[in-house]
Amino acid sequence: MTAVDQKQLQEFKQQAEAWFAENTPREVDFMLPLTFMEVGTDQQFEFLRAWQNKVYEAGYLGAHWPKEFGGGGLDRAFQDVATKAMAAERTPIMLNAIGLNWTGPLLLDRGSEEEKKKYIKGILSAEEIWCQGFSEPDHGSDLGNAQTRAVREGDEYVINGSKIWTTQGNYADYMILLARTNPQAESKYKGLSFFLSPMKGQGIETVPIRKLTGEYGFTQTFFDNARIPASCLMGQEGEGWLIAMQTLEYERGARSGQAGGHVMMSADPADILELARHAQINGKPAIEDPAIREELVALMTEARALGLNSRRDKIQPLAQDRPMSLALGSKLASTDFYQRLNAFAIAMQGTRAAYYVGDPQAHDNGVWQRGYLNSFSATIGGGTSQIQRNIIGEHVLGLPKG
Amino acid sequence: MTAVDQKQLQEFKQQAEAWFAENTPREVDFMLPLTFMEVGTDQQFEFLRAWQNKVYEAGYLGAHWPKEFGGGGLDRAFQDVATKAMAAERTPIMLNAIGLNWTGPLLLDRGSEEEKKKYIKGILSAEEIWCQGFSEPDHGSDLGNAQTRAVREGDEYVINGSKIWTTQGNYADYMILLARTNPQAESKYKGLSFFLSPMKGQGIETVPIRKLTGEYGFTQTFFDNARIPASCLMGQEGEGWLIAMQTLEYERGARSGQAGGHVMMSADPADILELARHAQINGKPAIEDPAIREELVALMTEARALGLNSRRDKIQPLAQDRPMSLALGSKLASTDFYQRLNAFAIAMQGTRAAYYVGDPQAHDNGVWQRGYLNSFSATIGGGTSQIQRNIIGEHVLGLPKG
Amino acid sequence: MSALINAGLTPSIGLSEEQAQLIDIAQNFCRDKSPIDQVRKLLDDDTGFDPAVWREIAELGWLGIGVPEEFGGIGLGLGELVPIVEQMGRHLMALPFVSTIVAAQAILHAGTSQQQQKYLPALASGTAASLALCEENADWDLENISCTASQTDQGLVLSGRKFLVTDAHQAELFIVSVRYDDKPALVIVPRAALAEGAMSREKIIDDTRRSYALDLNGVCVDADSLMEQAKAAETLAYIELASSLLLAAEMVGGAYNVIDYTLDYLKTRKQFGKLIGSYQSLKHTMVDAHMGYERARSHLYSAAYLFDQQGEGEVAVRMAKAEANEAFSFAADRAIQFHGGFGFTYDCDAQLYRRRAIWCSALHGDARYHRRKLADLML
Amino acid sequence: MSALINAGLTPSIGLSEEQAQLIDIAQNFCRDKSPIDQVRKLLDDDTGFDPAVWREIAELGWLGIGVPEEFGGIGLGLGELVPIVEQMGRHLMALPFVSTIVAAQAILHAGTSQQQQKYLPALASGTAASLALCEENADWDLENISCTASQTDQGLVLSGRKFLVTDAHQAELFIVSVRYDDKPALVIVPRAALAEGAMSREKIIDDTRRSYALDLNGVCVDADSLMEQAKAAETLAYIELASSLLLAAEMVGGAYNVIDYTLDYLKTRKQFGKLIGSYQSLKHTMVDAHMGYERARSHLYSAAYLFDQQGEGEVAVRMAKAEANEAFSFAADRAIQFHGGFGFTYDCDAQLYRRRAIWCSALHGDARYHRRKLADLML
Repeated sequence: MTAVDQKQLQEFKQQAEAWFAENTPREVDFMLPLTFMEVGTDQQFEFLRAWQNKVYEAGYLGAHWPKEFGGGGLDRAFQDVATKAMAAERTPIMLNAIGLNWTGPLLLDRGSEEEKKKYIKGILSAEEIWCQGFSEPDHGSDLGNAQTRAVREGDEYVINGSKIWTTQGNYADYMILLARTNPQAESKYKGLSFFLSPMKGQGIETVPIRKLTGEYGFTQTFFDNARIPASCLMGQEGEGWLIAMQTLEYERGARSGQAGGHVMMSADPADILELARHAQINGKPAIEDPAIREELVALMTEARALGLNSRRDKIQPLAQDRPMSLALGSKLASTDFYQRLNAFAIAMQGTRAAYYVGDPQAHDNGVWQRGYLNSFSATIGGGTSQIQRNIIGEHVLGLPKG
Repeated sequence: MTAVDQKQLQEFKQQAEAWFAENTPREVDFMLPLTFMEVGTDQQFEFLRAWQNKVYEAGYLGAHWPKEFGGGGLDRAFQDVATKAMAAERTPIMLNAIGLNWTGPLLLDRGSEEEKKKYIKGILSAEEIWCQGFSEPDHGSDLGNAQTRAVREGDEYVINGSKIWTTQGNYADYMILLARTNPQAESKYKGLSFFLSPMKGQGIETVPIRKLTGEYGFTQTFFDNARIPASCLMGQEGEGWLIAMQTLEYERGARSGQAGGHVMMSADPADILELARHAQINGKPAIEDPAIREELVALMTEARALGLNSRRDKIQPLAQDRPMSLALGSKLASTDFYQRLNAFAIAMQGTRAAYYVGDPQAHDNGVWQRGYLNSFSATIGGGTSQIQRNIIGEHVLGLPKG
Repeated sequence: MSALINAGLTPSIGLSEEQAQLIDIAQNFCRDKSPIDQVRKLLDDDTGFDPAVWREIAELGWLGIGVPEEFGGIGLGLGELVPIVEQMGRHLMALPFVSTIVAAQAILHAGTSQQQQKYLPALASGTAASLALCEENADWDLENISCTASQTDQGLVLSGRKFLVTDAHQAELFIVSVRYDDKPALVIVPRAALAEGAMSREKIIDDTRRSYALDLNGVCVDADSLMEQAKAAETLAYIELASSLLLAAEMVGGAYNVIDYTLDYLKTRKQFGKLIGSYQSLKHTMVDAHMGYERARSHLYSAAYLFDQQGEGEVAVRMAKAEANEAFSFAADRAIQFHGGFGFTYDCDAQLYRRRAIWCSALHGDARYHRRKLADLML
Repeated sequence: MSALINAGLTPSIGLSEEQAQLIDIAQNFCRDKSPIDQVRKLLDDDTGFDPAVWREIAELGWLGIGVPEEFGGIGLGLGELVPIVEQMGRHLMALPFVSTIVAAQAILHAGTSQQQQKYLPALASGTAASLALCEENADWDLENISCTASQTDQGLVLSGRKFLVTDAHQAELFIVSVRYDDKPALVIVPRAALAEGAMSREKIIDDTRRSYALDLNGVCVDADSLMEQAKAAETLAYIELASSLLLAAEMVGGAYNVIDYTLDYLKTRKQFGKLIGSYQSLKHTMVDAHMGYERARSHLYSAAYLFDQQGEGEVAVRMAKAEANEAFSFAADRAIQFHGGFGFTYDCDAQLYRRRAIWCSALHGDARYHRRKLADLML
């Protein structure tokens, strides 16, 4: 790719900003999911599918992905300015999160020509929704121990077992699936294989999981002699662990967010300041309380550090002492921060902290209460905060395994 | 023992209060140790030895211990009111802490008639100072792994090895010593024996340890073919671990403090309030700062809980859900609290936080800075706070061992 | 060595024989009547509690413990109720118990003798009541009132809206705070005086509870429904402390059980081949939660013991509420986390406790609020 | 999924080529010149540093980095010095470096052109200086001054006492804050103007440092020693920010090394048959300390980058100082604890860092102080 034409980029930026300013839906009369893990109703799903499609058609999603598969074929810088424009407008999220952030990058890196042709465009247009099948009910944090079986029979694999925490499982067309093809392999890791598995078919059933918020968004997926074409196998048998780990890597570092758009609305310090201005404590706006002011500043300082950390990670002389530190630390830091931010927001509401989504007395329609409860999906999912600390302790600080 | 004569007790209480009001030394022109672990100079040692002796002679120490061995032969209630009177006057500490709180109770429980006759009076009068030899340099928290050897040769044991954290080791006349008599025992615990070992003799050397405060108070004790009479063995060979554990138990629960007096001066909320009144932050007394007021109250609330916990532990219906919880938790709770209390006190001093003991600008002559540094002796010694949490997690909450 | 920290403070705690007995009785009663599947069944119930259990409680005489004998009660102090509410909290019970108790105490404090004779015997024997105190201002200061009452020819006419009126659907009468002659006042409003549709159920964070907004506009009650206005401010202060004490009891109970519930999981769930309770990151945090619980419980029983004492009682209650808020919140927050993926489901009980902790902290003051009050009392 | 937290904030950070080079150079220099046995040897030394090292630093030109070329310096911003001070902090160096740098900047800000010509070339090339700002009031507000200066026939006569004047024994000149005409003013006091015995060494918590109380009574300097009074308040504000930035750099460096030092211990020390670093209670706490360090370091380099920018610079510096205070204090506190019995000895280096963290927090504001200022700037 040639050097970026700055003038062209500038024009693209202005177009994108104008487009999002004009097209971002306002005044939606139901609660929009703040993250891709909170799509609980058909109404929410259809709305977000249409929105992603619209953004894609306008050229602001997948702008950096290859043209021949449905992308825009532009430099990464173009997608980044579009992504920023979305964030600045606080648009609804991109629905097809697993497809955009996991499956897509994986296919572009190691998929066959055929696979790319088959899947990339549907991911971008949200015509084909993807979900993820790594975790299992009895081995939440221990992916390597996955027990779902895939047995080769002729041109098919027969799948048996169960996956949990399948985001949008009930809507998904495909799943990236980690399954055990060889229970006798020399290590538990080498017995695993990776599939691009269809979700609509006999023997595949999804059961919605009710979240602690009272809402839905995840399913448990049951495979009961489900048959999928052998061509769904990605790479070779036994490479499943490797590919899964590569997939998880797309969450972080320089490669993250390459498809563009945001899949989580995050609390902006501006939101909590706004709450602090209108929430009353002891008859006065919370923001006038000296102790609350101090905590607000501490949270804003921490929020800024999250952004600074990821920028510093790209400045090599400032990131060399402990390689991988900032990248591996970002999940722990941001998920933990978000949990505390929501908890603090609740604590600013006086007696109105007692309300929940749907009550007219709830501040911001209960978004903080629900956000706090939902925040556990991030401190638990994708490796709990406790496991994150093990990883950082061992891989960044070099401490011995327990 | 018969029921306590309340009138007699009341009289004793008044006498004690009057005596301590009159006899408590004021205006000492050197810094008095706040705990028995901070006796760093001969001047401090001699002063405290004389003070303990004076309290004992007046009948306010060991009042509950048997008369035939030098105690007062009174009901425990008498000693308790005397102890309280001392605390209320904030008298200097009792010097012979190991003797009063570990050796003495142990001898009374399982010592021979001869041992009691020989040692108890000297413990109370401070004529014979005791130290403790459990920890070793390479096995700080792992007492069961003690490697100091004791080999029986005729009427003597020959001791070789080294003990660390010997409080007042350079002053002590005797040590309660945990040593290995049988390295081939079926378990490491069964190879240990317990000795009442003289400290003054050939082959025993103490080297002062400089504490992080810059002061002294502990020694490392080296045994180099030291010979002690075989009669120094307490109980039987192989009972060392059992006796040591029994000894450690005297620290807590209903049996604690039976000899009387305090061996640590503890920060009283009154002290930190006084500091908050005269320390300035941003040109105003710290106590006028709303955030500091909140933290002060939180600390006072926590301080009160420490006292309430130990009282509640004696009210059976309020202490039955998780037996041993309050007793086993008290060391962790109080040492951790004391550390935070001192750290907070430092944080109230503005630029004067930068001073240390001996500077005229240091608040309270640097007692908070020194107290903070010294507080680690309690969060590390006698089982670190981390080990305390293991103990409580496993023995109180029933969680599995790691 | 045992440090003599605060030997000089002589903090007070004690337990009456009645309380000691009540602990056992209440423990058995609440465990039997409120197993978790019953709690979950009631989540979708309109009233949120079992009327049969309420009748049994009335028959046990618990509602009359704090009511003088002349009004059909037993005449003990409010502290005696702490063991009961603590056990109710352990088992996530949601009954109009506390609201009825506190309403009775309010009438005892500021009711006319006619009002006392009319209402107290009923409240002591099973008639439920509630308090309508909170307003849109979200203020914990109960004297910050904008609802009003004024005398007219028809009687006392009320206006404004009240919020977070718990168990309003069951209450036969309401203690309502208003401004009257531009000063705080308390009015007894019988259920019958409410217009149709005056009560609307609220969406609250605690799914076990029922709470209502109350529209006072158009409510007209007898002129003698006003409680003694000279005692209104003092009674509002009393209501705050009594409610705080009993909320602290509920939270301390909740903290115990959510810790217990989590310990069970940590002792049976394996990850990476080991029981997860053997990992220090979970074990030590559970110890911290447990220590916080023990601290809060000590303050709770100190507050129960000192409740009736001027000054000392207020200090003790505020400390108990502050500590209970924090202990329960921390324990329940970690309970969700430590249940891992299951903790994120509605099926895991951790969320029920966590939601309740938010509810209990939101009512009558969070830790910061009480510490501020304590600072003024103590510093 | 990567959350786009604060995508809108666009926090700024960057590194100049000079800074990047300085990181490597300073890293090697400080490691070579300040091994721990050298640090410990200097603990008992009167001056607390090696004059040969000071001369080398002068020769490297570091003292002139922030001084304009016309005065013999290089004329870069103060942020360029951050990598140097960070590395000095890692290796517990104690030199009159920061005091000399900040004194020069003060003269650059408010000195008359005569003063600038007289002093800046010297300060850029190895003459040490210090600032005498703190008073008995312990206040971080540098405008709270009770020392005075007044013009007399003999010249400018000073009165009062100053405290925490670092490296006074080495300083050839002092920037002294006083009240003059009842307004804040800055005076340049040459060492020679001090009376005998005017300096007395203080007992401070940081054993690596030297600090002095300064008796100004009887000090009389030339009338033209007064700096431009119109710029005094603004210069005091500048001094606070410049000092805070460099203290933050020192603390971030200290935090890194105390963590590193502790990690070494945790990787080699065994208890109960296992390396203690494998226990989660230590491992996870070290991770928290490390994450705090990373946060503080990001803020530090953001502050270095934004330092000269009006408004933004102040926000960034105050955030950096607040975060560095907390990160360093926490890391060093836990370092003592995790070294167990050895941590309680003077021989363990953890205490050297812990004492320094207290020192650095005590100067120019703790976290709360800076957050208060930030609240006023941001909310």
